[in-house]
Amino acid sequence: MDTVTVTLVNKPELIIEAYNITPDAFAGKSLEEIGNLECHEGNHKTALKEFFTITGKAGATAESTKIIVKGDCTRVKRIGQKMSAGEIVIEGNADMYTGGWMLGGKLHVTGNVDAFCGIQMEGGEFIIDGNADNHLGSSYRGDWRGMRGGLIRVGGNAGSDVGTFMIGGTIIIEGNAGIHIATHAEGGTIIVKGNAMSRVGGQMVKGDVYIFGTIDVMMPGFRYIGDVEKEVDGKSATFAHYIGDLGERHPTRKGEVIYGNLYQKI
Amino acid sequence: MAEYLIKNGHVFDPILGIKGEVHNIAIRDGKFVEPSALTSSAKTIDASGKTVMAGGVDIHSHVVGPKVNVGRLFRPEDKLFKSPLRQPKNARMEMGFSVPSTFKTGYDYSRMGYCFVNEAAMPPLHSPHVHEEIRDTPLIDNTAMPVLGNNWFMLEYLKNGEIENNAAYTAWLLHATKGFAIKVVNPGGTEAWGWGLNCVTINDPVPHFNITPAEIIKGLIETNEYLRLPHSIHLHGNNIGNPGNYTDTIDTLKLAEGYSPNCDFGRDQVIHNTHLQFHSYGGDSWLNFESKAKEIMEYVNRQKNLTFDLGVVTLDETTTMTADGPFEHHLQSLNHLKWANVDVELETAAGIVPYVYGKDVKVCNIQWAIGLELALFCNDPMRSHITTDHPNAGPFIRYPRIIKWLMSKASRDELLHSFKWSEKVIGATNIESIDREMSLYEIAMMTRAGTAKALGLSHMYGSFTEGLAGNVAIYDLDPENMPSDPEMIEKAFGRAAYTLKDGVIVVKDGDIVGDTPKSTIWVNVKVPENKQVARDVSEKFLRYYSVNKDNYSLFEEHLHNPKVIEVDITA
Amino acid sequence: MAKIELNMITQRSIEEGIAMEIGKTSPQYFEACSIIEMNPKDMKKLGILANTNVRVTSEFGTVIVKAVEPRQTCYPGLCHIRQGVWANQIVPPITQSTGEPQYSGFIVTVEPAEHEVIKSALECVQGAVGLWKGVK
Amino acid sequence: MAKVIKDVGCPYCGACCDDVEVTVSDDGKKILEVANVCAIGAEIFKHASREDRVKLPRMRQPDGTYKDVSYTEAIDFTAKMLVKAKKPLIFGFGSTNCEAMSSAAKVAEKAGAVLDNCASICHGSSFLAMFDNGYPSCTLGETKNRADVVVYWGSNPAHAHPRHMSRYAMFPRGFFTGKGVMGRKVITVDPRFTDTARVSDIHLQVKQGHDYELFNAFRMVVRGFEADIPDVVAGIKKEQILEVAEIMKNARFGTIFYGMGLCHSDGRNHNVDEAISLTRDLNETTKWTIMAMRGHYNITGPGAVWSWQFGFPYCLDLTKKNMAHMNPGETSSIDLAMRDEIDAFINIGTDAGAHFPIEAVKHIKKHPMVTIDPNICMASEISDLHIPVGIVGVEVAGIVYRMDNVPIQYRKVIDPPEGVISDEELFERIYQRMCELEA
Repeated sequence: MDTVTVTLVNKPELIIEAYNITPDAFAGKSLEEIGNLECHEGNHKTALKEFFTITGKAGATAESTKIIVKGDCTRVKRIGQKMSAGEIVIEGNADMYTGGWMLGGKLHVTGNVDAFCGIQMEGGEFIIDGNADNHLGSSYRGDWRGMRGGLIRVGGNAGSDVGTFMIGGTIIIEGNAGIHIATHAEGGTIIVKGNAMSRVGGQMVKGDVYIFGTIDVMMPGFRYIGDVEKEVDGKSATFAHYIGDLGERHPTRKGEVIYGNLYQKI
Repeated sequence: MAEYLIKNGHVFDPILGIKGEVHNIAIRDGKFVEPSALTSSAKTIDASGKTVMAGGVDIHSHVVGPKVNVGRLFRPEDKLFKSPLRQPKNARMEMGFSVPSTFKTGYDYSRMGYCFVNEAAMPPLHSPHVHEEIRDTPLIDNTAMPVLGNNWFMLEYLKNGEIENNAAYTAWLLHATKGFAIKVVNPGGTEAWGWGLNCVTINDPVPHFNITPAEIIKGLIETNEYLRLPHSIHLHGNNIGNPGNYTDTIDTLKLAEGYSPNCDFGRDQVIHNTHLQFHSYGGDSWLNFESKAKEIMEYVNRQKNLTFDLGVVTLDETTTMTADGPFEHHLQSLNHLKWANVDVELETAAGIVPYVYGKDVKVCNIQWAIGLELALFCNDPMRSHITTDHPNAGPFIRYPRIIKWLMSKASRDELLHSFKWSEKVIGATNIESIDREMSLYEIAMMTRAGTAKALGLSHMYGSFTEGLAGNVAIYDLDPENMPSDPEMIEKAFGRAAYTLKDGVIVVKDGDIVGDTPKSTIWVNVKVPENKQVARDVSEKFLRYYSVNKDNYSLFEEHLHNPKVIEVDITA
Repeated sequence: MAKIELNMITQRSIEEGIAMEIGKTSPQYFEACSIIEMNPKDMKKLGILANTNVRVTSEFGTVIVKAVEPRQTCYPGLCHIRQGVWANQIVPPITQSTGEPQYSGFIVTVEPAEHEVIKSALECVQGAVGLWKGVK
Repeated sequence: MAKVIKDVGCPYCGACCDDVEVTVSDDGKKILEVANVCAIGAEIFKHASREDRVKLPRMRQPDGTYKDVSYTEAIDFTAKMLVKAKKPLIFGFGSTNCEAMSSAAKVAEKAGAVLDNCASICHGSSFLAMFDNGYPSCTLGETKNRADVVVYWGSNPAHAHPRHMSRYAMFPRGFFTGKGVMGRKVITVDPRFTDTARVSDIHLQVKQGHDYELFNAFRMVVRGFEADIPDVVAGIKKEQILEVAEIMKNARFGTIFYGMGLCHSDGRNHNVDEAISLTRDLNETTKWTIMAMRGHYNITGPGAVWSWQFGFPYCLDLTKKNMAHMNPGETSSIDLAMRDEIDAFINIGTDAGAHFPIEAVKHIKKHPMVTIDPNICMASEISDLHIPVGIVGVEVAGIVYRMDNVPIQYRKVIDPPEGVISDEELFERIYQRMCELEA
């Protein structure tokens, strides 16, 4: 695998939309060509080289391209957007839409990310060592097809609206999560190792949510049906098992109604 | 204004009976003239080896107005990564796929060689909105049809058999809304939807109003012919979209028997049945759902006073929208997607639901086949018009694809056999056994000559007849050397080599290159003074409407570039 | 000194609406909007009578307003400042990624501030952006 | 002779009363009397005739004071600001006509700006909910003619839409509702005992911020799971939930009118979303509709105009110039301000100075700021430039959209002060000036 290192050296006045920092866009290109890839600062259309120094070498394909992003990218949006293969390591923070619409490959952020990261992800692995803000692994506005596949793992906390309209894949949050987890979900798995606030599983049709800590306010639409032993993210524990949201519509399979599952560790 | 001589093109004009022979077309002052009338300053467009037709005329499309706009508003995902980037010569950006922005609507139609679109449904209360959107839809002339099939005035007049009063009211409404024709959607059923109910057959009584859909339809035909309107009633019948509805459709069409057109605009029909595909279903559930296109067309072919448009399902992700409120409610209970509904006081309703016509879904494939079968079974393409009931069965930008399917059995078969359930689809339809391939001449009937005639607008559009608007579409297709690859047909109709609107080149090589003002066409009928109707209107506004009467009628300043068609029935 | 935590909402009222149309620098607007409505039980807890100035502080700011008995009853624990200049001195600009600030449902502390003066609308806004030049 | 102008639309709230009667002086310059109008609307009409109206643009001087300048200078300043900025924000539009919204959109598209309206801090949550769950609604006349049950949830028309109850929802006698208020059940859900609750049949004093759970409880009951709901949800006892659910289920036609109580509290759009879900559920067995109590008389307008022009109702990021992008939370005014993502600001037909959280105002003020408004407001008093314009609905005619998306054609009743131009003309001239600057 060949590695390209992009380092943010000129900070933008506003923000940068760096939708071309992906293995897909870099693959098969020279450093000069990569530097000339388009990016935007507001209505100022420019090239990556205005902000970044670029060193190393890109692979012939996305699969064989690794990108290391250095410098403070707290105000750099859309890194890894739509990436299909290869690898990106962001050493530090990144802004909105990091890993948005990700299809495959591996994306690792050692710091924090802002809102809308990993939205409508379809595949691959997205690791955030720090915190993630709102709408992690959520859907774009209006789309009923949220996250479909892949894995998102957050080392710290997540904001509100984790996995809205999720239909597949897994989100694991080592810390706490904000309100609205798995709202409108029709599949997928969300694991919160810390505490949840309220509105867990509201309007949920299908899917699994695991909460290891507390839930501030339980949705009235969930019914306790018993305790179960489950292995979750490599560890076994006993959980109180709830089904719901009973107030929402539910499909049937072979004559049996399918509900969303909420497991709270006892 | 520039003069043009379009030289050496293969011209298709069903009105003039020109079937691809090489002719020269001349335009001066925005209108067609004899080539001899051109001055020496005329510019020449070389159309040799190309197909030349009059500008396209769309008889039924939902492009402007409140429910279209809800469709835009509530589907941001219809724009995400789906909008084309703005082209350099465009005045404005173009947004959306299934429900495009007004600018994209105008540009896209123009790229396909169309110059006129009839907005399929205008809720009268919302007419200022419709006219605002018309203003912002470039390059295509528009008409808009006020919906009348569930209007409280109409229900009461027709219940009492008061055709004259209903006609006076209709004339008032056309004037108030600057409307064009009488649109009927699920007659009675949409009023019933005010209570969450429906009228499924033409004999189901409308709650409270004591009238049946059959009586409404007959009454509106009589009203229409009494008023001598350019277009016939434009009907979306009861029980749309349900398995087995073809019998209801035939029952509905039979209501036209015994009526003949009464107007000076040259149409032959008294009912235009829109998006007939959605009304041609057999079976009694989605499991044994099948095509009844053949049965429907056996009836339609025998009747001379009917026209229809297809409403071909294009197998896209799209947005359904109709004044058939109960149908959209039914649809959301099937696909569980977001559902918008707008009931309009005293008048109508509307529902909007996104819909994914899946390529691997048997029912959708059968729907696709039915739309094409209707065209292929029809004896007279002048009466059969290409539409997708945009955006209901698919976006209008798929017309070129439909033309490809109609002109090429190979392209139909290729798609048919690629379906996951192709055997089942073949079993439930007739499409595989149909060999017919339509000609460019027939396509010209189905997209301009026939539509203009049915609309009663053949004095303005659809032909190269002298004096008509200088609207021309030149397609990069050589009739003497048609491409072996059907994809080339779709490409040619999708990106016109030239589109001229009122004698101005607005599209060249498939790109927007120019601009010219567009018009709003409406019908003003002079009827005998009717004091009772005037009183009824005042009273209903006072008691039941939520707006005042004098704010309801469109203010003159909100009507843009009007062209009025005057009809005087008092003479 | 007593200090209580309340849940704050900031909404429209007809007095605010009328005053706004008269003008935001008018005495009517000042009267209508520089007040906090709270349950008498909470006033009692705070050890104040109605029509006493109080300091209201959120995570994002602080403002002096006059405590009044609500025209529209708040249950104990809930308080209301009419939407506008004074409310917005303390409204959290937190949007939960929706674009909408937390105008309703944020925790404030309320403490008596009998001797402090309520700023005018202009002072509140111009003061915040360094344009306030004092009373002309 | 004074003359009376009838059928005048009121430029205050989203109820868009169009039956106002205005008596104007002989010369057509002064408003003498106004009838059929609420206390707030009356103020607007009165205001127009006031002597202290600003009649010329005012430019901030280095010493902090304002100096009158010509419209040409003001337009030049604004156009230059837009041309220079990388990400200007044009915000407001609650109080102007659709014609102005359209011409402002043309300016924003040319400038590569962000275009946003007051919904961003008001009913934006409703848009987000509509995106996710739709909007089964109706026009107000439907409620008037059919509704036997009306719910005001987190809305307070007695204060915010003073004639809403009498014109459309609670009191009027319609075609199927001849008994008026006697035939209607009115339910108010609000954490406060509001003046609306006072005139309602039932008041549910929901615990602030817990509407979502209460909607969920109602949905449980509607779906037959009443046994599963707790004894108290969001501060409301189960018996009362069952009682109200029964009324809702048995309604022949119901409308839920909801307001800021849902949009401004925790969960924002999700509260509205669940309200829409409840409405959908009720439509399985009877007829229910839902409607946002939109605030300003034409705040529905920009949502309509920009949807047909761009496909999005608000928070339009037009910076790419070749396509529009929208994502509230990112492209919304408050978030842009707080993240320092914008470098110029135009306040038009609103008062961001008074209605934004002050923290957001501080961020915005780091960059050039222009206020376009007929009156002195908080935004005008902190701007670099204040451009006065005619008052729409009083001095300028045009189309506005009522809260139910019904277009209402507003009339002009008097002339604006001499020399004062309309919003529409102003934006057209800014556009022309930008074209000149870029040529």
